[in-house]
Amino acid sequence: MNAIHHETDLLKLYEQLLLIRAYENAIVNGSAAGRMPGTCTSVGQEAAAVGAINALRAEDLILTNHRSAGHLLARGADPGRMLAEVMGRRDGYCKGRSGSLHISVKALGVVLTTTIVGGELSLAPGVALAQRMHNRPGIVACFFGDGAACEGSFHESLNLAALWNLPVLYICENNQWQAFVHRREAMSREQVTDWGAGYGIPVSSVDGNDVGAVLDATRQAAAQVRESGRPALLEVLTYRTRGHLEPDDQGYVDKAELAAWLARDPIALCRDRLLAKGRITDSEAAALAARVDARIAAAVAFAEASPYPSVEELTLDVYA
Amino acid sequence: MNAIHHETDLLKLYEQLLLIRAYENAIVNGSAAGRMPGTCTSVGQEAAAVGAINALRAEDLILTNHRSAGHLLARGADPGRMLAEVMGRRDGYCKGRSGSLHISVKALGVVLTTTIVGGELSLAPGVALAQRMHNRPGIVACFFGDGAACEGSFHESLNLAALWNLPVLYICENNQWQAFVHRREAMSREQVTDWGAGYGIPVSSVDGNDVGAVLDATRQAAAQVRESGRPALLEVLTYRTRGHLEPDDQGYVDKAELAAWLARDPIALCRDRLLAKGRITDSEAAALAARVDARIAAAVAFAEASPYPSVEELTLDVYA
Amino acid sequence: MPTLTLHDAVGAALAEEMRRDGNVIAFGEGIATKRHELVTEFGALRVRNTPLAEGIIAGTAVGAAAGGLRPVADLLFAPFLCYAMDELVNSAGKLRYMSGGQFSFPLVALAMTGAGWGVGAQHNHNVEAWFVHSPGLKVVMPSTPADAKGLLKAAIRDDNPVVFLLDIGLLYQPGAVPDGELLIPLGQAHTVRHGKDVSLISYGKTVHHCLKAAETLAADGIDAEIVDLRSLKPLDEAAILASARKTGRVVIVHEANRRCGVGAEIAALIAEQAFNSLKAPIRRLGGPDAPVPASYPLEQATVPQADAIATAARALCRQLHA
Amino acid sequence: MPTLTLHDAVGAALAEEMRRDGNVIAFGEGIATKRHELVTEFGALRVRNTPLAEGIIAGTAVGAAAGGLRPVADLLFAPFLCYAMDELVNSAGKLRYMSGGQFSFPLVALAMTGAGWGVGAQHNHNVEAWFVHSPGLKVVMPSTPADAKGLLKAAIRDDNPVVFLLDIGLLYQPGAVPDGELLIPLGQAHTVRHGKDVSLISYGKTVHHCLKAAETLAADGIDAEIVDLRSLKPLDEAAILASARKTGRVVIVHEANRRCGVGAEIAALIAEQAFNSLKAPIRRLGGPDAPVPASYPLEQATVPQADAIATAARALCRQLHA
Ligand SMILES: Cc1ncc(C[n+]2csc(CCOP(=O)(O)OP(=O)(O)O)c2C)c(N)n1
Ligand SMILES: Cc1ncc(C[n+]2csc(CCOP(=O)(O)OP(=O)(O)O)c2C)c(N)n1
Ligand SMILES: [Mg+2]
Ligand SMILES: [Mg+2]
Repeated sequence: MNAIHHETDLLKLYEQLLLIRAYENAIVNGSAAGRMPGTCTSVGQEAAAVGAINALRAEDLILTNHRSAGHLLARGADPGRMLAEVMGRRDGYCKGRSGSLHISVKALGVVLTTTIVGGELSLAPGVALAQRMHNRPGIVACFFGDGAACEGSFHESLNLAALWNLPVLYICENNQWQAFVHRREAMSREQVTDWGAGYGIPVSSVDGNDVGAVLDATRQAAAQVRESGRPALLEVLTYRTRGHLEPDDQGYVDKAELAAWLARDPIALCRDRLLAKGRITDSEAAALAARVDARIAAAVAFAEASPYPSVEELTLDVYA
Repeated sequence: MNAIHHETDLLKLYEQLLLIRAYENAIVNGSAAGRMPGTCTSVGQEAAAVGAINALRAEDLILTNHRSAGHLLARGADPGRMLAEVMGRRDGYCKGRSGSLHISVKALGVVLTTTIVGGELSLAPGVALAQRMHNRPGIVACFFGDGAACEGSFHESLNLAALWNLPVLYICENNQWQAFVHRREAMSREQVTDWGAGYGIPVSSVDGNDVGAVLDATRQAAAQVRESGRPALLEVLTYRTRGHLEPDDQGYVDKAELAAWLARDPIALCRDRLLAKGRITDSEAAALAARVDARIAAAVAFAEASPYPSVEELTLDVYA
Repeated sequence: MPTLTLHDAVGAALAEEMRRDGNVIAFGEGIATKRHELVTEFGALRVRNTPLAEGIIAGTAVGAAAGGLRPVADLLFAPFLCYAMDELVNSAGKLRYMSGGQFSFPLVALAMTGAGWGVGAQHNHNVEAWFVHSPGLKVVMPSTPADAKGLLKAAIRDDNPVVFLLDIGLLYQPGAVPDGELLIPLGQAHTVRHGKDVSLISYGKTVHHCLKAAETLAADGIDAEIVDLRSLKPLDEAAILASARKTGRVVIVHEANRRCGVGAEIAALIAEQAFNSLKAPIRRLGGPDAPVPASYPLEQATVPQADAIATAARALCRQLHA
Repeated sequence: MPTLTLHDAVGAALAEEMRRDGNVIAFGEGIATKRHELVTEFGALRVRNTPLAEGIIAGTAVGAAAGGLRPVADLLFAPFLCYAMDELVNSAGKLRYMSGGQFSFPLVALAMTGAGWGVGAQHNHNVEAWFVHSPGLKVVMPSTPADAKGLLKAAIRDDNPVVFLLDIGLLYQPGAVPDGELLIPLGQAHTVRHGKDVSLISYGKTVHHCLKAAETLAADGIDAEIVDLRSLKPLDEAAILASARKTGRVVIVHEANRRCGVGAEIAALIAEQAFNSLKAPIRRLGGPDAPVPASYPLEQATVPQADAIATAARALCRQLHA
């Protein structure tokens, strides 16, 4: 695991990893019990989200997709309002209209979340163009999957951002799956960086299950974007250890591959490091987990108490 | 100029170059006189078409686009039926419904011509898939421009063809222009091969104004596709020396750039070589040009004599 | 009669047609995973997963169809058809005509549509009218597993490109499907209930809402006729006009946005060709001009329900007696 | 009053709005070349050529609009909008609503449409109805240079995404354009001729065919009213219904495919809300359900001409006297 820069506390990252896992588990359990809709969980990919988001600045803007819980929580979104959104309730970040798949929180700089896979890639250059023309300092971090990288928008977006010198940090979370299709059945190359190299921009990849490594790699790529005003591509190699969308029995998943990645669970890796470094004890870890669980339990309660929007809201906000 | 293989007669290629130029000039003049619609001529790009098409076999299939006169004529299409099509007449290859922009001649293996730039790239893998599943020997040559290479379909097509091992020879005619936009204003890289290299397929480029070089390069790329059953990309570097679509005053074109390319006119280059090698005399060249001109004059007469389709044909052939 | 879900009826149609004709192939984002039994029977070349790229999936279907195959391309959810519009509309729909009839495009583009899953407007957008408006395409949307099977088999055999829409709200509802060869010609509506007072014209899940409404109406002494269009293109104009002329009162019901929806076309047809038989205004019930929200109660509220249909029909019949 | 072509009226609107508001930018495949005077005045950052890629052009407009700019994206010809459907429909049209109102998308997507150039169905396909059917978008199609200028200025100032269609057959026809600030609100039809016997409802080039038809009709003693819709969304329902109620006879005319076209929506509206005023069936004249051929006489035959309009109107008026 790479060096964590002193200003960021690994313990803080660990807590975020735990929070995301607890949040996703609440949905797994809630949906299994029929109390919530299923979602595309980020279980197994927590380090990718936490490492990348923590490398960004408050002024930076984030575009994400259907598998966004990690990005939102790491950015400081309230799990209660997120769960309310998942459940289609009035207190959701999008008034219950988004559901889990397109949660945006403009106040946190999480803008234009889309579940059209590849849509985030189409929108990112324009967001960056507005940043630049308004002389605003933040860069634009665009999170997308290996699946999105197969859409034509990947090519169009990278070409335009490179051509127009737009400050977009493309962060591809390559989790080896595109819904029910393995990356190998969809990509002519092993990695998205193989394609990205053609655009004349800095490309790099990183072990996505090592939160410190992701943090460092993202910092470095973000610094390149900030300094050059040009795009960069970072590929975060990780694995979707639960199914595509809850519930999913993963009957189609190669058991050995799954086992290999489960053995490198990002949360376990981080905890082991904290324990090894003496930054936390077993009992402190347990207490932290309990605190996180309590926070999520409160969030669930908040969301469940939130009412459904009224039918009059059906046609509000369609037009500005 | 590269070596011409003995089985192909440079003189034959030269006659095709002349035929294409004469055909395009007939349209330039006819449209200036208001007797024909304007078209996207291939003036300046004749060697690219003639070299590539002559490297293909009769069993191969060709997909092309709006700037297709060279491909069609080199493949043996009748200029009279082509001109009838340009003029929207009944004897056109497509019964006058296509006009100049989407002339297909299935009997010659020129299939699914489309003027949606990038459309040819979307269609090529499927045509190749059918070839393979039916165990037909021909490969699929897909002609497209540098502009088409900017569409997302470029990425999607190359990825799929590489992934599924489809016998597609992608031939990019990079003529430095995308309608009224220079290649430099549209592409983050100098060449389409810079992008193509990312797909794990053979890529190459060639001087597109040297008909012999194009012939050789296409033969080599086609042989790779034939032997491997996998795609390859060949970029043919050339220049559109007339405007995008007749009439076009080219007021937006850099004069020095245009002059430099005009100085390397593919027809003059070929003629000079024939003269230097003693394969033709000045008077033979003049006689050949006169024969070609007469053939085009007859084609114009044929097309002008062809009636317009009747209005009853408006709704024929919509459904099979 | 065996009972199948619509999802399984689609699987049965695919299997039967693939067995019958070696040119039928199927591909899409996950079809080889989700219908793995087809891979087992027909092999990994005829049933394939694809990259996540609807444009090239549809384009490959178009190219393959022109080359003599009969592809079925699964494009998942209707809003994703946005990425395949060029291939479906500009290529599949136009290149036959524009080439003077040189090519044909026997392909089926499958997509799920409609409410029932609560996942919001980027998965739920009923765009069938776009394809009805586009020349050269056929459009089908069945309301029962049996129709799905019979229509899909006919669509696969059809020499034209067919956009075949599966109402996600009906996908896992079981229904009786006759044994043996079942072929339902495209372009034939099905009068699922005969009646004399009012015509309810619909397709997809709202056919079932019409059936429920008809029961309520019957209790009020109103005898509703229900026409299930099944094919939206070709549209069975004769069946629509016959019913409108018979009852003189028409309620058109679908889930898609009313504005420029298929219901507009039907109302316009009737207002032009059965005008003299009309005894009351033509009513359209459809979705609002708003994206479909994820929130379950709001999503349900976008779909015309039996109550609203019965109310509309009753109002037309009152108008008669006034 | 100065005389401008529609093309130049668009240029004037762009220049005025760019002068007024530094957030207005324009980009597309060749706009900086073809409207180079805008580059000269506003600089190469505000007026840009783009790569040949409609998806990213439209997507960049959507992203930029959310970021506070007011982009005008030139997408050239309507069929190329197929490559921008996701960005326009799924993003621009839906993400405001789906985000609970967090974003707005003040952008204009320009495209040319219609007959007049003889280049076939991949350049000429009138798809305005697709966008009317899609929530969250506005749709405008002017019939004169003055309307083009006033509507485009209003569209640029509108906080919603507007699909702005230019009828290519009108693009180089000159027309009077008032000096000074000209703003025409979206959603207001223009009754270009007042009459009492029959309503001709139209937009784009066929408005001019209606005007010609009205002259013939006047000679026959038939007094036609002509409503030029100008905005297809929002649709001026009040103006449509008022005219239908006034004359009781309606001919709807447009160039797009009749099937599920905007004319269907108007007919359906009238059949529902002005039924009791109708004295005759509602007639729709529109393009055939076929791709538009390149051949000039065939292309012209796809467009409803003045003769056909007058014939249809006459038939409705005869029906009255019968
Ligand atoms: C355009 C489009 N096609 C298909 C889908 C259905 N879908 C949702 S998520 C998904 C997989 C996306 O894969 P990837 O981009 O790798 O992201 P991941 O889910 O692995 O995080 C698919 C196919 C969609 N939402 N949008
Ligand atoms: C999808 C699409 N966008 C735009 C156009 C308009 N258009 C026709 S040809 C052309 C330029 C094409 O450039 P390129 O692919 O390099 O081919 P070239 O014309 O240079 O041969 C453009 C923009 C089109 N026909 N299709
Ligand atoms: Mg993935
Ligand atoms: Mg070019």
